[in-house]
Amino acid sequence: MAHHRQHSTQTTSNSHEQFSSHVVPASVLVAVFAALLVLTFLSWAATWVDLGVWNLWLAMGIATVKAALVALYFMHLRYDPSFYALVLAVALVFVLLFVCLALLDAVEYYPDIHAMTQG
Amino acid sequence: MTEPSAINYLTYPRGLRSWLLTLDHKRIGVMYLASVALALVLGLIFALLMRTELIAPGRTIMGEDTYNRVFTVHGAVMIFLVVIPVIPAVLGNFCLPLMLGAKDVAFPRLNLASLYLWWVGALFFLITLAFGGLDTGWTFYTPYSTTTNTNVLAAVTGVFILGFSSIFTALNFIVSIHTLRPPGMTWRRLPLFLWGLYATGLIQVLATPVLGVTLLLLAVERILGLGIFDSSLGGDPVLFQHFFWFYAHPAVYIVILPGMGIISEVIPVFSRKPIFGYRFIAYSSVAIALIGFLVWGHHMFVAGQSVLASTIFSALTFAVAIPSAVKVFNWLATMYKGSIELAAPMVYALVFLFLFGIGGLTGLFLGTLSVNVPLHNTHFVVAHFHYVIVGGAVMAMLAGLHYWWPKMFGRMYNQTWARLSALLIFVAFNMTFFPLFIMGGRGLVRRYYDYSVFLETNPEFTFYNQLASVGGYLLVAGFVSMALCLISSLWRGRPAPANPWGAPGLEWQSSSPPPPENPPPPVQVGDPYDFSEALLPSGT
Amino acid sequence: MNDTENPTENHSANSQHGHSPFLAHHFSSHRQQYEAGKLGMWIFLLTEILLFGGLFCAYAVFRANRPEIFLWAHRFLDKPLGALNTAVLITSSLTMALAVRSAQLDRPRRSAFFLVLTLLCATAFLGVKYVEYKHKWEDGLLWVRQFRPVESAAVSGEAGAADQRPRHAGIFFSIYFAMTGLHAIHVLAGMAAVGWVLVRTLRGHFNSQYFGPVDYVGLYWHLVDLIWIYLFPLFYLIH
Amino acid sequence: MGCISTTILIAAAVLAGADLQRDSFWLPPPASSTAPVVDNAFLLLLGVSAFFFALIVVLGLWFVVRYRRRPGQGPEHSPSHNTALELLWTAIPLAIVALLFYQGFTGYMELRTPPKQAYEIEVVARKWSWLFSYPNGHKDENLHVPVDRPVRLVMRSEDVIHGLFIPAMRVQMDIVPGRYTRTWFRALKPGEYNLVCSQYCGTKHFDMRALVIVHPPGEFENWLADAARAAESLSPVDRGRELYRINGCWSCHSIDGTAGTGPTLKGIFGQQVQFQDGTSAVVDENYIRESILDPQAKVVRGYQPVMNTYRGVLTDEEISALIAFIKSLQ
Repeated sequence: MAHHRQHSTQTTSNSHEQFSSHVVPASVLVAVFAALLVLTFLSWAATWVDLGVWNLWLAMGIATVKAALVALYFMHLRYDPSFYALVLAVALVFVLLFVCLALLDAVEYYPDIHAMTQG
Repeated sequence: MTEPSAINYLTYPRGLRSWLLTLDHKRIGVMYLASVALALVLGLIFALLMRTELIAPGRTIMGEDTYNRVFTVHGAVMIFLVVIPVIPAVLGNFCLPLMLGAKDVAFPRLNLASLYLWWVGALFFLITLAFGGLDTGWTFYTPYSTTTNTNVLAAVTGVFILGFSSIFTALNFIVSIHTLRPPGMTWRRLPLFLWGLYATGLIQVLATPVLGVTLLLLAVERILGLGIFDSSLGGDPVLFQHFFWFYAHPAVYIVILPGMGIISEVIPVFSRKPIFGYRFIAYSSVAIALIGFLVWGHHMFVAGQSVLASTIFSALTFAVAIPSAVKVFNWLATMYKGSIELAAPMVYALVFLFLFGIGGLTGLFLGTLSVNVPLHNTHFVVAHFHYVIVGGAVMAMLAGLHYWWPKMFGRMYNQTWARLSALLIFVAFNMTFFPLFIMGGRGLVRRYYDYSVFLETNPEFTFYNQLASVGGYLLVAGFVSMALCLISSLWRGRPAPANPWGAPGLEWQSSSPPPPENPPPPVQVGDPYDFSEALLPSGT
Repeated sequence: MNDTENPTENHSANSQHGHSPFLAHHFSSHRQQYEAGKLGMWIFLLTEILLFGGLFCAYAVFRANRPEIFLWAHRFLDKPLGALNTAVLITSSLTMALAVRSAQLDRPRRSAFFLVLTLLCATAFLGVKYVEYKHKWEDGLLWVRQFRPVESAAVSGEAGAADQRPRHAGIFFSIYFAMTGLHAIHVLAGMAAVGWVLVRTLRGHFNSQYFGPVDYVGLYWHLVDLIWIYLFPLFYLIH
Repeated sequence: MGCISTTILIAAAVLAGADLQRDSFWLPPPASSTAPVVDNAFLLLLGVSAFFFALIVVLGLWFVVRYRRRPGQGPEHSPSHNTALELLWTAIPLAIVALLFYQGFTGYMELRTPPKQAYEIEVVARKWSWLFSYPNGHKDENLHVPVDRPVRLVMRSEDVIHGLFIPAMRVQMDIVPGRYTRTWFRALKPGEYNLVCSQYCGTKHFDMRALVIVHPPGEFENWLADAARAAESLSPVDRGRELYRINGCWSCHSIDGTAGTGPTLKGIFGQQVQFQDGTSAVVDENYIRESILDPQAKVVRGYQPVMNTYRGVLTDEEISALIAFIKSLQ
């Protein structure tokens, strides 16, 4: 594949450019780590109190805060072009649509399943 | 006219090894073309077997279990091996970097891996055929697919692997379009075929993983008894259908969107007029891709889906019909006051317009809640999706293949022969599939080995089926004629000039066939639909 | 948005590094190559999210329709071990982020050190997972067809658990094994990827201009962590 | 163009209101009270589709001829976009599909909402036959209904997904294992109609058929009472033959010696049979009983283990009758 080694002038001139990437300070990473551990403990502690259905939503809320921390700092989204965040958001929106529409239907027709398992 | 340049991507470097290890998107496209064509032959053989069985009521040439395997394999091969990859992997691979002005796709090795995965997937289909066959229908509905003793595991593995192949191609295209555009190639100047591929890529990366997890669960269900889709273990078979159609409905748009992109390239060039309403066509592709995810439940109106969900899905289904309809109007408006040349690609574009018109309009019947009830699972559905997939996507593919053939292989084919083949395909296609609308409306259920049950009230079904079977033979004859016309051009065709159609697109600026290394993009990228420069073909 | 930037715009070309052997021919600059790779990785992560999305959907449907199964069955999961694994995975995410940081700062040895730590955490995670799976196996708490809980599996102090067992209770363990199993496979794949960049780091392939693979593997690793962050409360912390 | 499509819509609506009792070309003759709801929407769609298809074809062909390429003559000048026009041809289809959706939605609600006082019949679908149970306990392999009275079907499946489809009634609903699904119809005319399986279910999917027998006014009750009484007064062998028929045993086990999905029952009693695992046994009362209750336990060599258990479906007394019937097939 000799031709793969050839480069046009334009390429050669550009390939020597320096590009600097953003480096997250170590202190930020450690702080995020600490916050994640605290939140993990908090979500466990939350099961000691009875909040009814809110237990689930509280647990999901804490998980979402943790996920956001991981995405923003460990995964760089806070410093990167917002397009990557858009990719992530699209993924989450489509999962949510899938879950919600399927759930909506399953809950609607569940009585027909229930009637048979009881009968 | 000179011979095609001696050093081009087809001739240099030489040797089988240089092909099998190539990272050149053009070669990968050509290898995909050959591979998909072989799979198409396999799928057509099964189609002919099916049509022959149905030529008379009762047993004709095979038993009912064989028939069930034949229609399953026909569907699975055609969907997963042929129509899902055909346009992106063949024409997309060949054209995308050239039209973009890039040296290659963003990840050439991933691109080659995609082809190899396609081969492995195809191998698993052959294994399925050799060991036990498959009789679930291409939809793999549980609990039938978890209880049948045919080789579901091999088939599911094959489809799973093909999913990776599909994702790799799509990922490559999306990243290439984002990051490899040369100066001046703005989103507003992106050729509409690339917009189509971009929208298709979005669907492929969003939907295919859900198919993957569905098949994984199905496989584990069969091996271990996971029970998620098995009602006897507390699972839910309707949930499987939600999972399956979350992929399989958007998959229809994977098939049709790049086809619409091709039509948006062909019609302007052969009308010598800029595309009418570029922005609408471009954005509507993405709109169709995204809204297309919200309509999967229209496959389940009588499947036990709740009335509430069905109503929501029906409304969204009608919403997604609008952008497709408007695209058709935009194509017609592009032809208006043009200077239309009926070359073979344009003939196929017209065939697309008519057949896809019927396919799209009959989709409205099936999306209408009440009308869906007696039409669901009948031959009406079979006719509808063949009009969309064959009449739409495959005709667009043929338009594109005839359009870019001179660029791909450096030869002109015989126009008269190509146009007559298109005409034969058009007539035969309608002969094959239009009777299915009538029989379906009158109640003929799909996947029926024998229609004797209906003959008492509908004696004319025998005639319709004979019509369809003869049409099927003619349709295959049309495909063969089309293929012979193209293949014979490789030896007997006139060498193609760089730009035989006088098209303004970037891909026509390189020689035909292009050199191994794509030419650098021009200093200033122009409008891909600018015909003002009078780019009439020099030698024709 | 990076995609509207002009990737091939001329930057001042002061060639101090010479031509890098890791710049593929079809890219015109390291930045273009890095951004292409990164976008590719993000789109791959999107497919991973959708893959798990299917399982989250199954979870949601069964939890909504059969809450009693989840309430009954989650008690058989070991909360302390789950929390420990969460902490282990978060730690591995930290070390992975630090490995990327060191690579960006031209410190390959330190980067390799953090990658090794990441691998150790991953191994610890799988070790804990093994212990948990082994208990389930011994107690017969398996997916629905193999679901045959032994008498002693009744959690101490929760006498009568077996009597109140809801119909099809094994479906909880079907979903549990499907989701944690698929996640564990991703941990294994992640370990292979981390091992691969570790080898390349030791060979001196990476520097401040070319560290993309470390970064991409890092993104993948964080996603695996991110999914576990949801799995932990969904299975272990049901109330 | 707007006024053209309005005209077409009105024309379609008039067409739809026409006499639907005739055998139309596209749909079978309607036989239920809800059929016109479906058929009206169908004809409306047909009108709309025919109009738009004609529009595409006429414009496409006309442009090809009118604006064909002529030597030395380029395209005429025309705009490359026109926002007002594009909005217009977005709005018109939008209005049309909104109307279609509404039409479909109201019809569907009618199809899915059985009247309260409907007569209820239980339906069991299995590979590859139907069983209909009436309120008095009578079971039959065909669906007998009274004319002009709403009938509600409560359906369940014993194996895979099936679909109950009566084309003439415009009734179709999948039957999903593990749950009930329901549908209803009110037959308008006495007669016999096809009832078929519409969801692919394997080997004999195409043959999984029953008849809908619509009885004239007053005759349904008599038929039902007679049928129930007749079943009670049968000898064990005849009772077994009846059970063989209504439980669909015939779809796999013939009584004339031909092999089907399962072995024939003719002369099987007292025979030595080989099993898949290499063992063999003589077919006696115990073996038949076991094969009905636990079909996978001993599968005759050369056949697939595909039969469902009839535990909970057949009573002890019914199994004895079946055994008596099988004994008689020498």
